Amino acid sequence: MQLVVNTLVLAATYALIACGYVLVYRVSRVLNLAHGELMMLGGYLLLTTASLFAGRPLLAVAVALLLSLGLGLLVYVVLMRHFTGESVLAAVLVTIALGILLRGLAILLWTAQLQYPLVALGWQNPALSLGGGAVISAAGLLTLAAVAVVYGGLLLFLRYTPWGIRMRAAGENPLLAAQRGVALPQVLALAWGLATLSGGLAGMLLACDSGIDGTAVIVGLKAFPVALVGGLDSLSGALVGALLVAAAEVLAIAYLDPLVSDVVPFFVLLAMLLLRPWGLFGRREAFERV
Amino acid sequence: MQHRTWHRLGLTLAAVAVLFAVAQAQEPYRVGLSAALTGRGAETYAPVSEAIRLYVARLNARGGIHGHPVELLVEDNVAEPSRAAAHAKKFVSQDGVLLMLNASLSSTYPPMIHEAKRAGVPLFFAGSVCPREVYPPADPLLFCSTAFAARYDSEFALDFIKETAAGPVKLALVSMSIPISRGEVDYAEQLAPSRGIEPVSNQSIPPPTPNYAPFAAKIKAAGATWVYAWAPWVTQVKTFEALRQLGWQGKFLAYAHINAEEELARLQDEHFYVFGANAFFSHNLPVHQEILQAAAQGTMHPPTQLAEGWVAGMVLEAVLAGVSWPPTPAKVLAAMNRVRVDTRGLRGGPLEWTPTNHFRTTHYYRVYRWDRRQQGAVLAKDWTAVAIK
Amino acid sequence: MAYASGYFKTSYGAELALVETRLQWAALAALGLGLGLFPLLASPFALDLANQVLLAVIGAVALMLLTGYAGQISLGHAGLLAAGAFTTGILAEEAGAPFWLTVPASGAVGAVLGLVFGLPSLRLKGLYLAVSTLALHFIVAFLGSEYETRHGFSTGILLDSPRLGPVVLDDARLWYGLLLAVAAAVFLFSRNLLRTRTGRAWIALRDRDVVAAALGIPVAAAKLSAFVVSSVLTALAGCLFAYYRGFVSIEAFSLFTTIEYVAMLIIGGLGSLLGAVLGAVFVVTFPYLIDLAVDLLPVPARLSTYVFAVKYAAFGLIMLLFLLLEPEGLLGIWRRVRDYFVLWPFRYRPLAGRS
Amino acid sequence: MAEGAHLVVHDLDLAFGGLQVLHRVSLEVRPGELVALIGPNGAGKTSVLNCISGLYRPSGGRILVDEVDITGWRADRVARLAVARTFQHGELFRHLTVLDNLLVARHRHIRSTLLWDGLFWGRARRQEIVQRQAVEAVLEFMELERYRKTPVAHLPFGLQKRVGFARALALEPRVLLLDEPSAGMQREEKEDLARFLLRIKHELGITLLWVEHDMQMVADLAERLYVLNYGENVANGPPAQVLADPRVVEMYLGATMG
Repeated sequence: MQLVVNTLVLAATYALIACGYVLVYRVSRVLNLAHGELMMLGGYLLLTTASLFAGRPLLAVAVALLLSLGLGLLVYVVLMRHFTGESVLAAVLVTIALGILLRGLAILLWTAQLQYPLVALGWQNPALSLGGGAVISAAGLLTLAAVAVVYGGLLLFLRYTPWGIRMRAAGENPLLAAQRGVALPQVLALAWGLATLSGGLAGMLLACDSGIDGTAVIVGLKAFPVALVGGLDSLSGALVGALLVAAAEVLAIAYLDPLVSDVVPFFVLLAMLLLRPWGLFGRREAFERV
Repeated sequence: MQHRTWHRLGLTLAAVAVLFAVAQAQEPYRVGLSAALTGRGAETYAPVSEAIRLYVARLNARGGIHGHPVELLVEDNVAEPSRAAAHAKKFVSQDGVLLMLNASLSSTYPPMIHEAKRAGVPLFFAGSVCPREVYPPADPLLFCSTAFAARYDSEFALDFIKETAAGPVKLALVSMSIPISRGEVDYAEQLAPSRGIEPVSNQSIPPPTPNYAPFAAKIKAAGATWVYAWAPWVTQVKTFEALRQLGWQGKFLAYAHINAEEELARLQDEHFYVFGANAFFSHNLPVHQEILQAAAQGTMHPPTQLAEGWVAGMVLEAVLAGVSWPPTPAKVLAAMNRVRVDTRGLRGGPLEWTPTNHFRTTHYYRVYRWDRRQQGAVLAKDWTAVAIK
Repeated sequence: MAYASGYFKTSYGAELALVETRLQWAALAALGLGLGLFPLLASPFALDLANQVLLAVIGAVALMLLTGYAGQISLGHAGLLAAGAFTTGILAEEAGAPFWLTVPASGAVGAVLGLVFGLPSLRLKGLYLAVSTLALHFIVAFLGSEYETRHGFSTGILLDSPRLGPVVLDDARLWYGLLLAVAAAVFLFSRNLLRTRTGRAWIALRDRDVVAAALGIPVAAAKLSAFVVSSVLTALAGCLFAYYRGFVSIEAFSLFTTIEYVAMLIIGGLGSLLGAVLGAVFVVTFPYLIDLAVDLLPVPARLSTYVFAVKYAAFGLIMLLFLLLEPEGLLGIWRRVRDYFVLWPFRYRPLAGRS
Repeated sequence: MAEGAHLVVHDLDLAFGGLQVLHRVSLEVRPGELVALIGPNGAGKTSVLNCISGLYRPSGGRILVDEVDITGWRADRVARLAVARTFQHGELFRHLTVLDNLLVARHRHIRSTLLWDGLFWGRARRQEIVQRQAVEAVLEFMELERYRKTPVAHLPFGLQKRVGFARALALEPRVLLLDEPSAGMQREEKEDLARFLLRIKHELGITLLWVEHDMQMVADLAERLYVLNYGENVANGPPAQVLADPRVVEMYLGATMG
């Protein structure tokens, strides 16, 4: 039972992070390797707003979320905008460089110490009993809820709102979408904003659960295979991928050696990729036309 | 280029030249420090480096040593061996340092040791884990003042657990999956039966892991009554918190890293013990006041984390005080082989190096825990001397 | 070729020459002289930096063959470097193996790993392939860490300086000579591969693998050969790295190392060997250049802690600016400078014939 | 150069995920013959070529080259049996020069190992000279000498298609499959193309299977025609007879009307 809870919480964390990779990749085919850093900044932003709005934790969270969204928009407007239509590799390298810059800035602004936004917010992270001896941390439960809200919201948004439909269109065929009057820059900006928002949220939850420091970046990078298992362009795929990788990891810790828990997800991934090279839910590229 | 720009450039160059000339005239004792100030491990090593810098600044303000200032060259190796190697090369061949200091991850040791040996310049591990080579019989060039003492730490920890626990102990061990941490914890696992302690679980946790619950669940399932962790702080404390979340009621002994004092106050758990060699600031010794004053000059690190680097600074001063002008690396080495530093209460006793022992002749441990009634850290065990042979 | 006007070829053999004009010979001689004199004039620090650059050149050229020419993205580069270094370390530690044995052994291990981890490339493309090579990285890291821990090398395996006959390679100048020779040989070998059957097959499958197959190129074999060649050269670089630094430690080969190498390719200019060299020079020396630049600024001691964070951030910032302002990479700058001198006093060159 | 081979396609079926693209398509090209394959858009002409050259795996039927059953062979193996093809959109290696594009197609003729290639010594070097000579002959044949060192991307479209043609010839094929070589060409370029087709047929004797849209060219040059519609054989025979066939007339009229 505890095993299931642990898997679900880990999967939720991965899914929340992976969602950002998928959002950006879908519309621009760019793999955002600064996503881990943007996620970490979410945690740090919460740390700052928590001390800024001491005593009003909800306001602090709201402001941190807004700042995250703004950060994503800013990244697009200032940087990524210049790389639409350029080689994807160059755009990916830009995100790497951005990541290095952000890591340096984070040390400059917040030092390399392990810090705890939860303390600043004045909240606790109690364990809640689920019966059957299983418990879940409040932050874990919140992560699960956040996944439900973010994924549910995104699916509805993409399906029913005009902006969501534009975003899907841009992802499927940017040229055609542009011809039909979809303003690509705005759609891309929105994608970056939403990706950073969800990543920032993941960073905040992570920071509440176990504090925030530079290693958050590597957690962000670990979620990248998750997005791949599901297929980089599918949100529901990211959910399933997260479950699969988390289950592999938790089972490896429980029944094999914890040492291999870093490696096992990759074996799952390799096996899966060899069976379905385009990811679990990714669209299979049409037959190559010559 | 504009005329004015040239003008300004000329002025800058002149200023640099003047500074250079002044520096030449004062003839400093020059030492080089390669530290992980950014990147992995920065949370541990940046405060150490900062404390050494603050100490040296105070030392120079007091007039330096034998009328000469101490010049501390600091380089950031980002915990990368290649950078550390390049810095070491620069220190010994270009800057002509008398002594090199290392405050970084263990991966930066081999390249620095390599350069130190080639140039015959002593290498002083300050704040980074002591390599085995400083224990007796010591390598002629390697020295260490850091509080950690591999092997001795685990021996002391197991003894402490044995005497604190009333009955039989089921012990879980926790390390981070980096060689240095795993090696120590594996040693503790082998050692435990000889202390009548039953090791029930040995978890080696990858450094970046988003969720410690799966590891904690395994420890809890193994029925551990005690946990001993010897790992970077993150791994120790996150495992502990995950265990408490799962409702585990046992006791936890962790190594007291530089941020242990703040962390005890945050956790407020009476059964979370930390052991180490540095005195907490709650004792408010005169030397602690000194550190607080130095920190007030401006630093981005909490002052309670500066003790480890401060000890290194004291050792550095004591060593250089034994070197007459003009200094050479050989003279420094000779001074290091017979140094005895009064740590003024920061450690349990003096720190002494001998020609065969570059660690310390006697090592002192203290164990702290949080006390709810006093709302502060209290001693679970006062200074315990361990002879290093 | 456009720079060889006025020289007439009289045989196909002459067409195949790499160096064509007297000017090119002169430039090459000057370069050789410069590289030859460098160790006599440079400070030990600069010499060490040069050796680091040469090691990076070998690794970057190897990755360029795979990614820049055969079009296979790899994130396992640090893993392969580590594999070469560990083969060397383990053989030297366990069996006291000499230099002439560890070098081919590292190459062989590289070949096997290249073959095994090239296999997914037969089914996977692009980012999906990147992940399968990422698995290589983690597996090698896991094995290396296991070996270090099990055998008590908690800070890494120390290696003695290698012997080449009566010569002990423990001097930075000797190393400079050796590394320069190896880097030049690797460069030339790669250059030759690229102008013959093997290289043409790689480029063809990078540009359009379906068409390459229709022209009689066995795609699977060509892909695997790219993986094997690149991996062998990378593992050799890892072996040399281990000897040069005198130690092997898994912590020296992080994912960041891989990212640095990928950055070398892109900053230098994808699809060009010269780009790989320029990129290696840039990425290796850049942090030290920032150090130099920042050290020239007067910084109050109180703020000195911040300086290191600023340096770290500056690396990212300058890389960003560079990518924003010079998308063609260093190669683009190099071409522009070269064209400026070739065409001087005219400003523009005719459109066609850029080689 | 070798004589043309005998190409037989028998009852070819091709399906993609439930969609039947080809249904029992049969055709035959005798050695040295120039046969055209025509039909409206989406009739499956290119799919037939893709099946023969091994890019698609047919779901039924057989393909024979000089009695050798090549059904389901990988593309490179088919090419090594001296079956070459051109592509509708050229599909050249844009960053390479014309010369290098042609050299790629010499792959099957080069006997050299990777190691010697890297050393560029002995056989590798001699082989390069031999290949260079062979390619030079093709360049001369296709009148491309003056562009030999021009990167393909810098050439106008018509010339690019001619380079594609030359690249297929550089393979020294016995069967050459041409996928709409005249598409996008100017009148003069088409006349050049017609000349090359006839020279290949008469001077080299290569078997040619030619997918074409330009009915005028087909009527003038092809010896026989096959007509496909909706992935099935509709008619075949000499041009005059086939183009007068009421079914074919209706098909084309219908297609242009619709």
